[in-house]
Amino acid sequence: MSYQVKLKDRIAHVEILSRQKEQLLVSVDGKEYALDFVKIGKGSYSILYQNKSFNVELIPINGIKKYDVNTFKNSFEVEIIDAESKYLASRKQTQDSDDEAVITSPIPGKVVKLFVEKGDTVEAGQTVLVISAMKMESEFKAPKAGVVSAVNVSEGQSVDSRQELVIIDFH
Amino acid sequence: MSYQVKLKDRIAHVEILSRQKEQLLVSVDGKEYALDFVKIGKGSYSILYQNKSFNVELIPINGIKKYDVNTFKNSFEVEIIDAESKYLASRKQTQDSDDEAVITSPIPGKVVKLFVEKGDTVEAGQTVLVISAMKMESEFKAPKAGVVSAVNVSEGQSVDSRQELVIIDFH
Amino acid sequence: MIKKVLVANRGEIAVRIIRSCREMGIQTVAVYSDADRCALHVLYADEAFHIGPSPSTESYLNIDNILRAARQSGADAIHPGYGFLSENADFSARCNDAGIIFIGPSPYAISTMGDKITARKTMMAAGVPVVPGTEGEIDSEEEALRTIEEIGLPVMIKASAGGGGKGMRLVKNDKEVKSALRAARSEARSAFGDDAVFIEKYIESPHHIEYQILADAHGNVIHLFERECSVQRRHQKIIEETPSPILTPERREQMGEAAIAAAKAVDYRGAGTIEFIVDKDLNYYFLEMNTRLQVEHPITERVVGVDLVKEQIHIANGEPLKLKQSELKQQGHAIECRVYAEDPDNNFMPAPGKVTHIDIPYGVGVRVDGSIYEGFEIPLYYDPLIAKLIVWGKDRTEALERTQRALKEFKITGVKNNLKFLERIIQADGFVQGDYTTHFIDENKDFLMRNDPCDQNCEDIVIVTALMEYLQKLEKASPKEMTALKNNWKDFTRVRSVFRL
Amino acid sequence: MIKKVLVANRGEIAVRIIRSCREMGIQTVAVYSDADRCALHVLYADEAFHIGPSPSTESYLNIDNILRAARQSGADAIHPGYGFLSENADFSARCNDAGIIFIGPSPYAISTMGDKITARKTMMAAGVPVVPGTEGEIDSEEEALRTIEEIGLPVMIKASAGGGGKGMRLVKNDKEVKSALRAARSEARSAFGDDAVFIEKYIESPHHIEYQILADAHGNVIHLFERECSVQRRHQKIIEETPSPILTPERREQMGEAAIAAAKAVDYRGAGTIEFIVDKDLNYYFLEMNTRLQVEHPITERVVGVDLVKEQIHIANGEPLKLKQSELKQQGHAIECRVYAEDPDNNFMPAPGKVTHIDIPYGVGVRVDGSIYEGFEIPLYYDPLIAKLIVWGKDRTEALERTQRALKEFKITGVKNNLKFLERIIQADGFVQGDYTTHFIDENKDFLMRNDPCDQNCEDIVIVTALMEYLQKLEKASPKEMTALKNNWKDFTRVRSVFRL
Repeated sequence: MSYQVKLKDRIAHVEILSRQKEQLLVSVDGKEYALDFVKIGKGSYSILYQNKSFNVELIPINGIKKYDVNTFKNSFEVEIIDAESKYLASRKQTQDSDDEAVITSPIPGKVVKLFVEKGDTVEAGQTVLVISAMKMESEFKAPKAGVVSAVNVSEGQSVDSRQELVIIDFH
Repeated sequence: MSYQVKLKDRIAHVEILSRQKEQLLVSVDGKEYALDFVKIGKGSYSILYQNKSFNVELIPINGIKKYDVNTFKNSFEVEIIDAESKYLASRKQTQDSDDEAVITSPIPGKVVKLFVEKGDTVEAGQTVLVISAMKMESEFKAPKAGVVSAVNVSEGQSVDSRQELVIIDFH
Repeated sequence: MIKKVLVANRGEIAVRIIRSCREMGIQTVAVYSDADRCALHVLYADEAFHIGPSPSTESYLNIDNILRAARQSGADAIHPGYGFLSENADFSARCNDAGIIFIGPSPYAISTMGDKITARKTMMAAGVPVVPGTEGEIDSEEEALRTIEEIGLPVMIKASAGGGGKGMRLVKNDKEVKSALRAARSEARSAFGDDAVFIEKYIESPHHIEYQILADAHGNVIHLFERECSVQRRHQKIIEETPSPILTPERREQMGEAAIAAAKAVDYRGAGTIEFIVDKDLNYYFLEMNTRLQVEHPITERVVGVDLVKEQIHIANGEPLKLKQSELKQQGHAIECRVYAEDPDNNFMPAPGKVTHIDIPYGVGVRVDGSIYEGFEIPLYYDPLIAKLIVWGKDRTEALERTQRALKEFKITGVKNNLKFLERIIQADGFVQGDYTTHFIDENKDFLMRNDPCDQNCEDIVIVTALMEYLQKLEKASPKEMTALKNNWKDFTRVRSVFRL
Repeated sequence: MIKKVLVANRGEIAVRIIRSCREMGIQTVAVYSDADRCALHVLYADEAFHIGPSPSTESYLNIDNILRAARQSGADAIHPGYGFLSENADFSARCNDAGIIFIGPSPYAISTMGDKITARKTMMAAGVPVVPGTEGEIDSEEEALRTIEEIGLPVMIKASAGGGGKGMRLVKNDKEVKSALRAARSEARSAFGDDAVFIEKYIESPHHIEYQILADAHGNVIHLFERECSVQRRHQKIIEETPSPILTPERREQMGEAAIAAAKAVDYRGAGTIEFIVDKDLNYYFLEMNTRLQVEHPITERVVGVDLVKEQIHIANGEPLKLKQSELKQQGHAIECRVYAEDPDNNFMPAPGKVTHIDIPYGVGVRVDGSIYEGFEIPLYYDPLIAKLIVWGKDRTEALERTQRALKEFKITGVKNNLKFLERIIQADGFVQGDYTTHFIDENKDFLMRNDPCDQNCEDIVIVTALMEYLQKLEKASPKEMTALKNNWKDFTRVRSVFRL
């Protein structure tokens, strides 16, 4: 069976050819890899490839399909492309634009200012809310003109990273 | 509801009087404790009692009733006494002696020598098997005379701590 | 003799102070806000007292609550750490009034050094070089113009009560003087409620070099050499080292004497730091004095072989200094890297959150001071400094090589951090050559923001590993979780784009 | 110049060697047995090669497999660490034959020092004091009796090829001589296939003090002072410190010169250790030479300010020593505690198993070298040494206080370990006073086996916490697990007693 995995702009086709205990034979975009592949802890792997030692650590992002991945030298975001992702991607391609924008914060913080209510019309670039964390304030702006269809937070509220804060509808 | 907890030779009677978030009110053998009680990780707790800071770590032993417990200064084995334990204890008291001895190793290791088979008669003090770990060999002996009723391991086999190795029947 | 110390702080410095107290057999009391019930300093201290809600104004800056905790616990001394109340003259005075030893200088020393104009005047009187400029605050625009004519452009207009770059204006040509002066005053008024400003010569390629001093209650003052702190981003230090790669032995000694003179001028007692600005010709000028322990104090501890927190406590006990200036030496080279919970790839946005995994570097020459543990939720209310890596080498080359090694071993997952950014600083030419000013970060932005290359093998292995983890999780997912996954999918049928800053 | 090093070892020393290689920009190759696929040295090295099944005779002692891995990886040098093949003259020779640099001394130096009688003769010829006794091996019982008459009782009869206490007999009175001689020979024959024995004066209250030396290929030999290693249990060192609390400056220098003479006598090259036995009057006698890095080398690194692994590599590269004897100094005091996976409460039985949690001590003056991580399964095939705590203080008092602090912070759960036992050693009167011999552990057994008291509050809190954990687990237990619990109960209806050693 073949899988698709996305790393940065690359979508790799991966096939698992065989697995016997630690010995894993896979092909990535046609290139074969014989790996000595061992899980050594939660989300933590040791891989020997041609006797080179690689340590890979994965932290799941919202579910099981996306991971922050750390190696000795690099950090990546990797996504497994399954039927759902493909469907979404295909829908996205057939449309001219997105239906809506979901404003999220990449970090946890506290909403110190909220400038919109549900139903408000916003301009592109208009500041929608301000989040404060560790004594630094960050403004969040509307990417395009639209109408606020949902406001899920209030001033003074603590929010998680990637939590949906405000949704702006473009239609 | 009242519980019984065993620590060394002491059996303490514990009653949980109330719990509101971190604030835990309990009585141990009649002495009341108002504790600020927080779980900070797997089996790891921070407790403030009269502003004294206690850190307690628990490692379960074979199930959920027995724990190795570490504090800043001490280590204990603690056991929760429930109906099952009480029943066993009462049965034990009404009998003159145990029915059988189960020989276990307190540490993981490798069986380097096995001197008995099922059905063998053994004398008190007779060496039953030898376990080796980290280049040190330990002899395991029969506590009383009896008949070997089960041998669950063979020479060269690796064994876990507390695994039942040999059972000797005294009747 | 101090028997019980309340540490009026949090984070790595609170833990660090408790460590030295414990080594001295002194009992320790932690204080904590709502957000810090599970913080390491609370777990690590002998006792812990709650002092208020999460915002620091209501807890770590709340003098009444802290003094109440001190009384309740029976602490006979308070260590303020750095930040928070450490340079608050009122707090020092309130401790004295309450009969509790404040482990730090007198209110007089704090307030004299806390006001930039007063400090400047005091230093000039003591013969410590200051940046050429006005002696006191500016009374008129004419005076400003006269001063500028004297010292020459460019100049910096600074708020007397200032800090953090507020109320500061750089003037490069004559025409800008008046408008810059007005802007600085108005900004100073709204930021600090005080529009006093003064003018200083602007040093073009400055080094930030500071001196550690110790002063006892018997008039003995010594310096423990310098720390080079020029690697800064927005006035926040990132990497410090000692010895400074640019100082000569003669200049080192001169500046040390100036630092001692500065401390003596305010009858200083305790540990303090004299910050100098140094130009490319090694002219040095007093910048300010930090009347407390510095974040970067461990590199001095390492090369001089001293425990500064213990020295602070001995001094607070009234004991005379045992260290003699003539016996002190810098042994080898030490570097400190500050690990921040921030995202260098996203404009250094702070990144609170839950730490899921930590790999701490060990082994020869490595010290780590930190305040996080696996499962700890870094609160969003406080400073993003979560750990300090202090590395020693027999010389600067070995210290650099070892710092690289240690940074590569250091892994913190769950929260974004600047470990890779630190690694790139250590690799940057200017840093390796020891030839850098406070403009270093800006001047090397391109190099510092670059990611290490990952060849195809490395990428492919990452891809395979993520897939294997996914497949294993898919297999283990319970029916309930599968439903959740499906519902998730339904949510997605309306196309959304998720915007981040 | 060495570019790639294969580390023919495992555990903390393999990781420690890789660290220094990495700092020098040298590529590293790990080797591993079946049991060690997930060991830290494999994860940490650039490359890793499998060299055989778990028993060390089939892997870490398998010269052919190790040389094959060296060839395959293109390593130009092999570092043997300590133990395993590090003092195997044949291995050193085989490396030379294969054109691979052996980071250690020549086969000649290893074999000369490896045989006790040859070493003894060589030392006597070089003027290094040896314990009074026979010059070579004993040929007859008459010779034995004559020797004993010369040096006086008590004496020790030792196997020439001996080690680990085998083939050793203490003789306290005349009547025992003959039978002891026969027993020692027969034991030596069956243990080492060689019944050669010799006789030495028995030192009643000995100190075990060793000297670190470095020798380059150009005839330069220096010593890096002593390590006091008298805290031993069954000939296994537990705690070491430097400087030794009993040496005078004069004796320190004399012994250093003797150590250099010993190394020169075998044309030594690399890092080595001369072990001396020292009596209560500070008479010192050569005991043996360890022709490799020692477990306790980090305390020397700390007080002298040197990285011994790097020095080994420089020497192997043919570079002359940069360190000069006259410039070396002991700065402050360092103590090493060896953390073993063993159960002090159960006759020090070794305790392999899975590490569930580790709290490592950090902060000022603390270094940790280790090989375990959370989730790691300590294999049952190898030495129980899992970590070393190395603590520095400006003097012995501070080093002791800091060691106590660090040991209290140090927690390893999941496997039994000797951390509490180490803490009690540090607290024992004899140790605190620096007045201890190799009999220290035996003489202080009662104190060392004592547990810290736990008052009623402490006990009660432990009880409550265990109960709360139990109740939480009970609540979360799935129906399947509940069935298992019940079945377990059924098993128990037949009364059993579980015997442990």
